[in-house]
Amino acid sequence: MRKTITVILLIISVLVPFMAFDVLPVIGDPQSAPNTHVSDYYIENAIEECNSPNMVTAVIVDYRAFDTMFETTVMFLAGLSVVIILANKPKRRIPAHSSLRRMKDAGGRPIYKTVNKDVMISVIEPVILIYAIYVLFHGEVSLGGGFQAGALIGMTYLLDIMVVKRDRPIFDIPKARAAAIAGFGPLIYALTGIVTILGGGLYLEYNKIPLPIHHAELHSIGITAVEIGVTIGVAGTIITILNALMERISFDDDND
Amino acid sequence: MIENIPVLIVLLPLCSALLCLALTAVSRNLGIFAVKLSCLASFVLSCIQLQMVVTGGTIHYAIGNYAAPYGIEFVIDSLNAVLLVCFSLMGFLTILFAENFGNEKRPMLVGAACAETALLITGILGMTSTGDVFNLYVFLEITSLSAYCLISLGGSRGVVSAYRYMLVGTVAATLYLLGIGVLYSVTGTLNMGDMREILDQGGYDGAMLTAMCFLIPAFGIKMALFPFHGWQPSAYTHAEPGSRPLITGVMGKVPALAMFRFVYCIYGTDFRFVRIGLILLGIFSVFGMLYGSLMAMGQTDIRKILAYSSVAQMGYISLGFAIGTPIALAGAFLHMLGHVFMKGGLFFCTGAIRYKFGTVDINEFGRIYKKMPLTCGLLTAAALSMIGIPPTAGFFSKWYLALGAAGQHEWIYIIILVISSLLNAVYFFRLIEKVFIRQSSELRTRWESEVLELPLTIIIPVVICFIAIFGLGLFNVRIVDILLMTLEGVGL
Amino acid sequence: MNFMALELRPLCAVLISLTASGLIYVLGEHIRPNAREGITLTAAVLKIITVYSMIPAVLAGREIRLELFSIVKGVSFAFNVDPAGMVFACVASTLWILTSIYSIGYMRGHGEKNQTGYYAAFAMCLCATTGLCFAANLITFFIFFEVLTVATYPLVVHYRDAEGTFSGRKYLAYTLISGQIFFAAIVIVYSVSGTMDFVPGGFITADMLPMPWALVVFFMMIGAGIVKAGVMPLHSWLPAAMVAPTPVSALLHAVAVVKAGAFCTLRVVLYVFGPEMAKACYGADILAWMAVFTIIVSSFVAMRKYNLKARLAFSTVGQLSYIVLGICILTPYSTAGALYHIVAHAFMKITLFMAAGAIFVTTHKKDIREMVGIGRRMPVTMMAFTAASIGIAGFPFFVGFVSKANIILGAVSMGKPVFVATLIASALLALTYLMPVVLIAFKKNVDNPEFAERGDAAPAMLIPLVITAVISIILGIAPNAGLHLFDLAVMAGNQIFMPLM
Amino acid sequence: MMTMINTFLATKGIYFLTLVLLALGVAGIIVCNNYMKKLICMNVMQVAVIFFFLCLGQKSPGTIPVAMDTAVKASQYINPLPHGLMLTAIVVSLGTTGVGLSLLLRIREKYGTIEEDDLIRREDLMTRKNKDGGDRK
Repeated sequence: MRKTITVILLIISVLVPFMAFDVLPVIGDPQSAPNTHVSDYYIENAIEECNSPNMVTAVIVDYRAFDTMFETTVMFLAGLSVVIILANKPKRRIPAHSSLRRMKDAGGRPIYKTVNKDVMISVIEPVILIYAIYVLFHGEVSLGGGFQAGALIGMTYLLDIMVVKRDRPIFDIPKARAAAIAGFGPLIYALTGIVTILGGGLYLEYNKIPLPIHHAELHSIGITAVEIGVTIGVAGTIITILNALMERISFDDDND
Repeated sequence: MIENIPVLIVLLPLCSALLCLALTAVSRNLGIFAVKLSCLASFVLSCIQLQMVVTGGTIHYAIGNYAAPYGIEFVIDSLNAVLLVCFSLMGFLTILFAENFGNEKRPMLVGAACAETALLITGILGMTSTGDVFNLYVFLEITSLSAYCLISLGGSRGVVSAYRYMLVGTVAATLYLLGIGVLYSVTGTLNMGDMREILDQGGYDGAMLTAMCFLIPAFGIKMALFPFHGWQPSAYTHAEPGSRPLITGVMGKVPALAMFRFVYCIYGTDFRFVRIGLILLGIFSVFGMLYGSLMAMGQTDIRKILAYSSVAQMGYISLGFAIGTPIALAGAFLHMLGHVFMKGGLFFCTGAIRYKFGTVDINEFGRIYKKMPLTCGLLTAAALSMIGIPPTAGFFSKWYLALGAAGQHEWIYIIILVISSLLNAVYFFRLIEKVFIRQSSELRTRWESEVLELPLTIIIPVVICFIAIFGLGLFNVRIVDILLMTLEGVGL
Repeated sequence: MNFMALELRPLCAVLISLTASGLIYVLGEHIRPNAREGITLTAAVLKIITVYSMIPAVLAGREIRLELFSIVKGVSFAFNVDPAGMVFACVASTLWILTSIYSIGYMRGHGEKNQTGYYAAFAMCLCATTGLCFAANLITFFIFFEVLTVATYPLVVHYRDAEGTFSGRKYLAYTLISGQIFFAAIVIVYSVSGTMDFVPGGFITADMLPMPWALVVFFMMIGAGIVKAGVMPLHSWLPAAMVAPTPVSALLHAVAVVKAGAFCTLRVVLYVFGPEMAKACYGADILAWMAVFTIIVSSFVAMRKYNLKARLAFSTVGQLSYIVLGICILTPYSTAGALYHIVAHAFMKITLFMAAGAIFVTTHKKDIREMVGIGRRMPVTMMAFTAASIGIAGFPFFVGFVSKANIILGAVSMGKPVFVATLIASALLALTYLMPVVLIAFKKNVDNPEFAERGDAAPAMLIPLVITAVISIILGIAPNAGLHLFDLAVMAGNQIFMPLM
Repeated sequence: MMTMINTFLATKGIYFLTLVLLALGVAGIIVCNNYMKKLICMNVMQVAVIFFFLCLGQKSPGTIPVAMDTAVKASQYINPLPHGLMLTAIVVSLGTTGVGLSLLLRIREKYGTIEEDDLIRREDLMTRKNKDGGDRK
């Protein structure tokens, strides 16, 4: 039954798109519809309108900033969901398979003794953090942006909990708290939009931010504000998910 | 300020959801209170917006003040203005209702669940208002992710059904993305109105057909249309009781609206293969209506009965799309509005009965009407509306559907409508029989009060749903007139 | 201002019962039974006043029309008080008050449970009945028709036992299926004609619906009516519904439900299709022959039933077919006769049922064979029963005569000897199944100790049934007494056939 | 023939690859018995769509869309829009995967397995047990 469905589906999913090959544009064709209609506008006006040489950044946080706001919300939502889903533990558990029974519920976070704690905390982590901040503020002009910065900060936390024992954390954030903090990221983003509304513009219309400077600068300020929001959201979410998972997972090599 | 209403409707639940956890950490009820307040405000704003749309015509709201194809645009025509009012009202009622089902001992968890519900509302409202196909995808994902989480809250069965729903739902979202990718590759735009203009120039039939092959299963899965409904019964059954009215009542409707947008607003009725698509949709709906009702007859768990009946009711909605005349489309949307309150209302009743007696097995429902007359009143009204007894909302939507089918000489659809209502009657009268006629069973009351049968936060949704079912029925012409303002232009 | 108040009367008549029903459902369990029944009686009196106050206007030839709001696109929720509707409304509202008084006696005498639900559903039924009397178009009519279907259901299953549940299901199966088919037919009629307003003489023409389809749609529409009216072979829910308490049977048989079916037939045949179209598509003929079949067969079935209520039920099946037959003969006389038979049968049959109920409450007897000599214990009840039985048979100076004579007159004028013969034969058959009851009751030389001493039914039951018996005699002697119901029926008949003459 | 295939591969071959990837993902979701594998297949599918979109953004003489100087010509840079969109899609798929993993964790804790047929058997077992418990009461 299953096999038959699969074969049919496979045939359909390979054959049906074949008729689409006629209509899809040739790869790299500069005259194809996606490469001309809207994209030309973005490429030619990004610097002038958004004061951002990085056109992808301009698209993400200015032209289509609304998408990105909800994208950050999706991050927050995922973190929150993980917390909620893992909040309940089954009371009565059906005995596992013999193959699974060997894994014990050790509890507590694994500690990797192979990593040098001193080097990690004093050298590597500050570098990563500074790099994250650089990526955050430089996203507007070159490659980078809030997501990457948030991910870097999250990685710092990951390194941190890998080297430090459980009872002596350097920065330990409970998962619910972390989720609450992650919520502030998209909130900053949303509030930026509210500020532009209060300034008399439409939602996320950065040049209506009520500050007495040139409109190109206002775009930079707006972009930076939302990037900070994204960073907080992503970092918070990563920390949340890590915390939530770490409480539950017992790694196989725990006892080695 | 007034011109920002379209975006504020979506933003208010979002902001409250983002703040909810932090506020709950400050004080245990503050977060829920903020969410309630924002949902109420969003409902009020959508009422004002409806008034604006009716008097002033379609609202185009360009976010960031970037004109249509370059930025993201909210398009509020009379159709989604009405739906927004309905959805935001249901969202508010569900938030009120959900507060009774949290775990008292874990306030943070209650706050988190509340935030999830608020995000679900955000996603639903956003999907309804947006005029950008990719923005629709983002909102679709917000809706789905929060729904996965809320379904998984309903115990271990809920976790399994949430996982299954997640797999299928992600396939649907991916197919949707692929469909809009194909459309984007030939038009180069993501804006719905702009896409329509470019596609109208002709010569894109192949791409449109390919995209349709991806989009119909995508929306079909999301709205639980008949052959794609596999995930739905267990997910609806095991969802978290507090937010279940929203999940069952509203969540399936929004993809249906999106499907309408694609078929009628983007493709348009000039599309060469539109007939094939509509006939296919008609076949799905007809079999869905029969299958859903037949499956519902065999169940004893009230949640399962209602879940399968949803499969049938989604068939009514897509039947309206398949007929395609403005009057039938109006019928489909009227049914959508009515079904929000019917199915939501029935799940409010289920939740209320569960709250009071802790049972969901209809064989134990012996004469509970003596103890909860209001709830049983709503149960009866909603059941009658499902069958299509006048003067409830269900009758009038069926009327418009049948009238549209008669106008297109699709007699088979009328026959199916009649058969389906009779099948509905079989299991809904069985339910009514259990509630009113069966010997009283010995149920332990979990909640006692001298004055009220239930807490006020349960009674308010129950009463409002009751009023809405009859109000939508008796005053349907006003709503249909508003709907037709948009539908006249797009129907067959 | 005064004008407005006049125009709103049909709506008031509907709303009074609706309000009463709502009040009883919500308050019923919290107030004393006396207060609860007070609501019913007050509403009944108010309703009678409202309905009667419209008679002079209708008699004067004015039609009271009230358009409220659009109920579906293009059609308004409208009331139109015409003579035909007026006749039925008068009967229903008059009998409501009598049945209410009787119910109080019966329900208390019998110690019934679930009385709140009973009174609420009863008021709801009356609301629906009045609504469908005054409905000005098909959709308004259908709304009240379906409300009546649903509101009757709790009454049929009143006892909440297995038998009641079964007959409830049977009732729903018959009425809902026919109702849904009616719905589909209304949709078709509206989509071909673009109107739904009842017009005396009909609004469907041959070019809207070509011949085979006209017959199909005719029977789709008429189906709902003849199921409720119990025309064979669609009658079997009616005897099954006998399990309900007697006042409910009285409501079903005399006041509302089966009459609503007959009235639906009237509206469909004469106000939607019209005499010409009904004749042209052979619908009227087929229906008339079904009615003839029902009249004869039901009489024979009734003879074999020894449960008094069952016998009366089959009598109803037969009598309702008189009305259907009268409508399908398609003459002004027979139409007037059919309408007047609604009145006649209502008063006679309610007397019979009330008597049967009174016997049951007082002596707990259901079977006719156990009632030997009961006339001695309950003389007044049985006298009323006798009077009504003779009336059913159609003796002169009883109300049944007036209606049957008119139907026969119509049949004669159309030259249908079979119908005339059927009507006369059925009168004799009615005697053969109702007279034995009377004869057994008053049998001399029997010394049944149970019935030795006199002990008639409680006044609350006795008074209504005496009143209905007296009314049925008065109306037989002077058909126009009081409310001018016969004039109204004749007016309705003339209205319909006027354009043809 | 060969030239046809060559042209096809040169102009549209990459679409074919992405669609094969997509089909593999769908097939995997249906065929695999293990829920973890299903989740992986789901990711494969999402990646396929991301490839598809990025293909649309390709432009022959273009370079990465970061402006080198102030005078910009549209033909110089590749289309930035699909990249922006796919960033969103990636984040969404990440979120979905996270939720999926945590759901899997719960499933394994409760049922002790993530094999589908095993799970269905266990669910049936639970239902029967609940029913028996109900009867005994």
